[in-house]
Amino acid sequence: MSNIEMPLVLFSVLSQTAIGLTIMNSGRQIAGDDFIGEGRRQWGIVLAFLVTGMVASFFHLGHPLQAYTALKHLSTAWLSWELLGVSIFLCLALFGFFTEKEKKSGLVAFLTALVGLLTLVFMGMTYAPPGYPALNNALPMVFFLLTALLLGTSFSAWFTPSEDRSWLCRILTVSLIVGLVVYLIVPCIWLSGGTVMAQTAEAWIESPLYWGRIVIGLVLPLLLIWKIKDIPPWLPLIILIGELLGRAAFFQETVHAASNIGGL
Amino acid sequence: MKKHYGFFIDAERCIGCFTCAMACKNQYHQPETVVWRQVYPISEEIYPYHERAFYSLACNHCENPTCLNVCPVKAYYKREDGIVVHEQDKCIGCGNCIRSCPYGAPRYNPEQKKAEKCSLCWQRVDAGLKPQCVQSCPVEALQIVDLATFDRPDTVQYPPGFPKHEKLNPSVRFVVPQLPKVIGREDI
Amino acid sequence: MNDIEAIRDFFLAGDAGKLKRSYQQLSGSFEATPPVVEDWQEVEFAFNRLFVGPAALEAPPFSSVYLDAQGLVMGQTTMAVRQMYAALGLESPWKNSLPDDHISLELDAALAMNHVLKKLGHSEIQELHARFMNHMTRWVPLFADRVLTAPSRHPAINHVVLCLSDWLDKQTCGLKNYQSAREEKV
Amino acid sequence: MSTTENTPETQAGICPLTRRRFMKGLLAAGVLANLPCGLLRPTRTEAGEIVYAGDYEIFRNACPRNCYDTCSIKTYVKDGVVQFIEGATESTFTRGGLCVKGYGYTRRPYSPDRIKYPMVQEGRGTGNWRRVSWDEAMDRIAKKILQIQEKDGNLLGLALSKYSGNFGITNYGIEGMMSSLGYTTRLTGTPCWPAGIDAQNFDMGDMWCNDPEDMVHARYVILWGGNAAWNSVHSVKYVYEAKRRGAKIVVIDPIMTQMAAKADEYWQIRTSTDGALALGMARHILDNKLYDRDWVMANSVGFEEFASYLRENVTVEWAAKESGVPATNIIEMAEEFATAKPATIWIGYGLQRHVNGGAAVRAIDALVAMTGNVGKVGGGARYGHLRTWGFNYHALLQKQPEGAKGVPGKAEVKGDFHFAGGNDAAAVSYSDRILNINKTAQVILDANDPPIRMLWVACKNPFSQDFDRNKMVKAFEKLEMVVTVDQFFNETVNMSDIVLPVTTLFEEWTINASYWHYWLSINERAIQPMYETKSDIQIAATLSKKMNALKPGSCTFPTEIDSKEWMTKEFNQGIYDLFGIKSWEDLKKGPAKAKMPSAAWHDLKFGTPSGKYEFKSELAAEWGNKALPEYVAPREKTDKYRVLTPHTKFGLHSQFINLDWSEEFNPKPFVYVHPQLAAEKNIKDGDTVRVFNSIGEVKTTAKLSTVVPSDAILMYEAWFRNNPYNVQNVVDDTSSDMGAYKTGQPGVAIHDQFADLAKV
Repeated sequence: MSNIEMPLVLFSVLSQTAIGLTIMNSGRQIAGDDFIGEGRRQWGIVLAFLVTGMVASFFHLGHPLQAYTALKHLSTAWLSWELLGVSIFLCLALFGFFTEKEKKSGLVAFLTALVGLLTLVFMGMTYAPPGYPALNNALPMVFFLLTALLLGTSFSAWFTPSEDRSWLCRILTVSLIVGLVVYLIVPCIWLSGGTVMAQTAEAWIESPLYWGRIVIGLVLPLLLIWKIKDIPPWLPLIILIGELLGRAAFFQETVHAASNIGGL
Repeated sequence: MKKHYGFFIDAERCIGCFTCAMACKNQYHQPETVVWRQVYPISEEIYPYHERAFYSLACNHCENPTCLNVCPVKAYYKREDGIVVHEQDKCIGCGNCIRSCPYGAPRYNPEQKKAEKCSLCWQRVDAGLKPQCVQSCPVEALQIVDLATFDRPDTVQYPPGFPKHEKLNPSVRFVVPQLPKVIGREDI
Repeated sequence: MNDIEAIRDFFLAGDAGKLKRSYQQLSGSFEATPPVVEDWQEVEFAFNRLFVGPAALEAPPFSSVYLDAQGLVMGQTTMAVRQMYAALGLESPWKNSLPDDHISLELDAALAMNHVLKKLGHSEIQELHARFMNHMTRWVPLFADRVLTAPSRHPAINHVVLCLSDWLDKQTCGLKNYQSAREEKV
Repeated sequence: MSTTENTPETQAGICPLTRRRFMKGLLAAGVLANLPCGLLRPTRTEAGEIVYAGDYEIFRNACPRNCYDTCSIKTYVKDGVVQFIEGATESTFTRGGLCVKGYGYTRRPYSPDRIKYPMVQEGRGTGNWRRVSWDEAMDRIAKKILQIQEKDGNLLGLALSKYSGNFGITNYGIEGMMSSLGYTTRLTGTPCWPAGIDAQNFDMGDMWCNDPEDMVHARYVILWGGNAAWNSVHSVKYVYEAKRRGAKIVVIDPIMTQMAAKADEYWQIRTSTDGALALGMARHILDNKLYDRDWVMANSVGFEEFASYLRENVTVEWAAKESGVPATNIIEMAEEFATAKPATIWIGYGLQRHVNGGAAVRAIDALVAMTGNVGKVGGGARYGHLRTWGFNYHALLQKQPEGAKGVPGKAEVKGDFHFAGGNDAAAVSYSDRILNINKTAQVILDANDPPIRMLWVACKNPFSQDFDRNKMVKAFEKLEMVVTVDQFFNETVNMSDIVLPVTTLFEEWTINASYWHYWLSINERAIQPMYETKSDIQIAATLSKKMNALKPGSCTFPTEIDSKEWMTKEFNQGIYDLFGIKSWEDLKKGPAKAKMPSAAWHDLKFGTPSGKYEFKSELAAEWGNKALPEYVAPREKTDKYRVLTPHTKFGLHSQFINLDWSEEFNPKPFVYVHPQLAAEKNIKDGDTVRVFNSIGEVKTTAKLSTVVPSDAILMYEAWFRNNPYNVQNVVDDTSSDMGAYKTGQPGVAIHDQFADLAKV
């Protein structure tokens, strides 16, 4: 059992939402999707998620004013890369926000999305430390990609006219099913791993946060989409709540290797 | 060969008395909940008698320290002699090293809002003294050794109950505890 | 008599009589009206449970308990406070037997600093004073909080602690002015 | 030394300012002349800048607790404050280390919870304390003493309860203080080791053990009924060294102790049957003629009688049945032990805390003696010794005031650490009233002529350490005044009328010797006493001053003393010669070791009436025991399960466990239950359980553990500052079989206790 790390929960989920949204945006711009006038608003929402997340992340630090020094260790520390990635992403998003008026800016969106995607990779590496055997692998990256995908697609619906949402619905449905499978299978795999992995699995399975994330973040949205056949504006918020619960479980319920020193 | 300090933990000699852990507190006066050295009982799956065998562990001063690698502000450095030092004035308290180290060596200091860990008493070592934990051990179960020349054949790097992380290559060597022959009571 | 002297003497009082005397010397320049005390013996018992003993103290009157990671006396904070006194050319008459960072000694030092400030307006004293007040503002609120919420809290003692907080607020107001002035200069 | 960059200044929120920066200006302006501060004073000297790194003053201290190891301490002081401590490297016994308890010492003087001033409680247990001056405290105490004298015509109504909280030599000034007041009531004896002391005195004429450092020469080591790995950590290295050199190490104990885990063999014995096991081995050795016939012939008396007893009453099978140890193992060990030369047995204090404990020690002594291992390097029946305690006892030996009355006739005050001397026998017509420390509650309740009106408690926490706590509550109700001298508030202080603050080891001068190893240390005053604390002898002097002011001649204790001078008064030429030092000042350079042969009884001149080892002791018979080391049956069960309450590694009786650092590693107490017993009682790990018997109950958390036998419950004795846990709630004051001869009172059967348990 670790700390719930609320600042990190908010930071990671919200920044991943921003990245997901940007990727969707970029994809659609490249695909020539036509949503003049929505672009700037979309940059604004991306910035809102990102800035809220980044502000939250400061509360995680013992000494937030020295946060900038975290860029110092690019040679080995993924956290430095994560900060660099998020910072560039922020700059590009700001640029996008201020430059995109009437005209679409496909290149900026593409670049931002690319940086965002890389940042997801850096994040995945940062949160896969040896201290947590259950996470010392590609799983964090998978989780983060899923978060970006789920929230990116669902929030995209805000900027998509209802008649154009059917393909979004399809992507989201598939993502939710993939997410559900991943999140249900992962603890089962952990159960057959070492002691600390198994302990992590048990902690997750016993956690209301985990089941909250499954039900609120995955099952409920699936049922709703199946029923409504659309992504109503409030649906992304439900998925967001699910993601936040899931991330809280990620930080709080994952068992640290040191808790089992002396045990097999 | 280059000097590389590490701890030699003779769990066969160790009596789990916690003297080393307390000697560390006596030297550095860490605040409540911050312990640089902890004495971990070995579970009954490994040693069948409850709380009768122990590993006394602090920082393992790994050859490839994950704390150093993941620290975004370069608050860690590894000395020529292998000692991994945490410089607290650089630390911003991000907790990344604490999350990262599988041996639980860095601890969060709630007063300073920074991490800290065993320094292998490098100031004492530089002054020709033993680290305080080593000096305090009443049964000579804990020693500082130079791994470049250490060659006791009966030692292991990863005894059962000690997380195996070959990438980190912790600078510790162990002798595992033996069981006595137990003559149990006939009447119960 | 200066109010702060009364507060200082209150926290050093050894018995009910001395508690009463220093309490009555509070001038009333503070906003709150002092509660009327019927039984000074009761105040004394509460005072001892909070600040003296013999049982574990409910609100130790030493800054180190609040500021040192260790939570005990004669550590880094006590020594730093001792250094501050030394900078003024002062030392505690109970050096190494009563921790230098006892609230009464700190108030005494504050009195000395205020006096010198008034006489000289010496800038270096001003700096020392600012730092000392900064130190006090770091622990006195914690101390006051412990007193006000302690199981043995007493209205009269609460009043003195509130007066102390009041005084410290006023001091730090001046301090803020000084600091902003200093920043401007820089 | 600190590796952190956490400077004191940032910690306190202030920055260092060098004083000379403005001292000159201030002085020139004349401002310092009339500062309004009423407390702080101008510094006396223009001292240099305070240096924060390095530069320690080093003082010599010694751990004064009731412990085998009595570690010699080096104390590092800066700015008049203890910074950290280490063991003295000069001692080959401690080799620069202390123990888990000792390293917590730096917490003691500077805990904000320390008792700081003399205080008076208005109503015991009310928590209504008034701070008083030493003068007022002494006035109340002295007046009470004079009132008792007035009322009873003597001071037998004043009783002293003191034991092992501080074994410093000058701390015997507490007993001295009592003598200087008159004839008083003394709670004497020892709860610790008396049955074994008598046993060894009956057998050999004294308690004397080999130097523990010579254990390395043993070829066979039995640690019997003692857990050295927790209670004498520095001795363990000698056991290891013996093992490395080829010796076999055997531990015999009802509990699978830490020491047992480090042995070659561990024998789980049925509690209180040690005598049977030893006698069974003796019988086999006898039958197979493996005993040392020459040694026995030359150096002992009564061996033939002992042999007949064995032949007629003891068989290996019987011993196996009694002890639970299989006969084949008894035979094997008997043969190995008898043929290994030298072989030694370390007799722990646990095995003699029984109604048959003294008899068991005698049986084990006999085993060592018959194999010719007494008087040999690397051999011996090791129990303890006081051979290095030949001090002057200047603080102890005080004369009663003229005209003082007490119990008519001469009665010798005895005790394990009570050293004879003092009064000229012919001149004495009165004595102290001697009562049993091991029945403190009962004797207070029973004493009526006169009743005990006033109790002085020092170096002791009766509510935590004396037996049958519930009875103690009743006993205290009978007392008119209780004065407790202590460092921390505990239940005894809570039940006192007056508490007096006492110094820690860093704040006083004294001398410390060990009852186990051969080293001697002085204890310097490393720091000034904090607050208004005084050492025990200073308290005695302060009381004497008041007594004499109120009634001249009522107390013979000096009214002014210098504690350093008093320490030096304890030395004599004998001590200097024994330790090979010219003066006590040599000890400032480090501890010294007695220049004694390492083998006890090396000259085979025993202190018994016959001058030989006495298998048959008439003295033992005189004191109500069997003349031969015969087997005595264990105490009948009084409840379902045996309760064992031995020492924890984190504390020494009621001390150390209350310190915050100690709580870091040992936050709360447990009751240890074998999984099988737990299953029967439906108890799971972590459940709260109640251990109860006819005298009381203890509630605490269960830990399931296979180290405990399934017919016993294990709880470690301890005093936690925030937990009412107290094992004395279920330990009664039943006496052990021996102790009265040398320590004045029989011991107490601490481990012959029984209780039931249930899940709460």
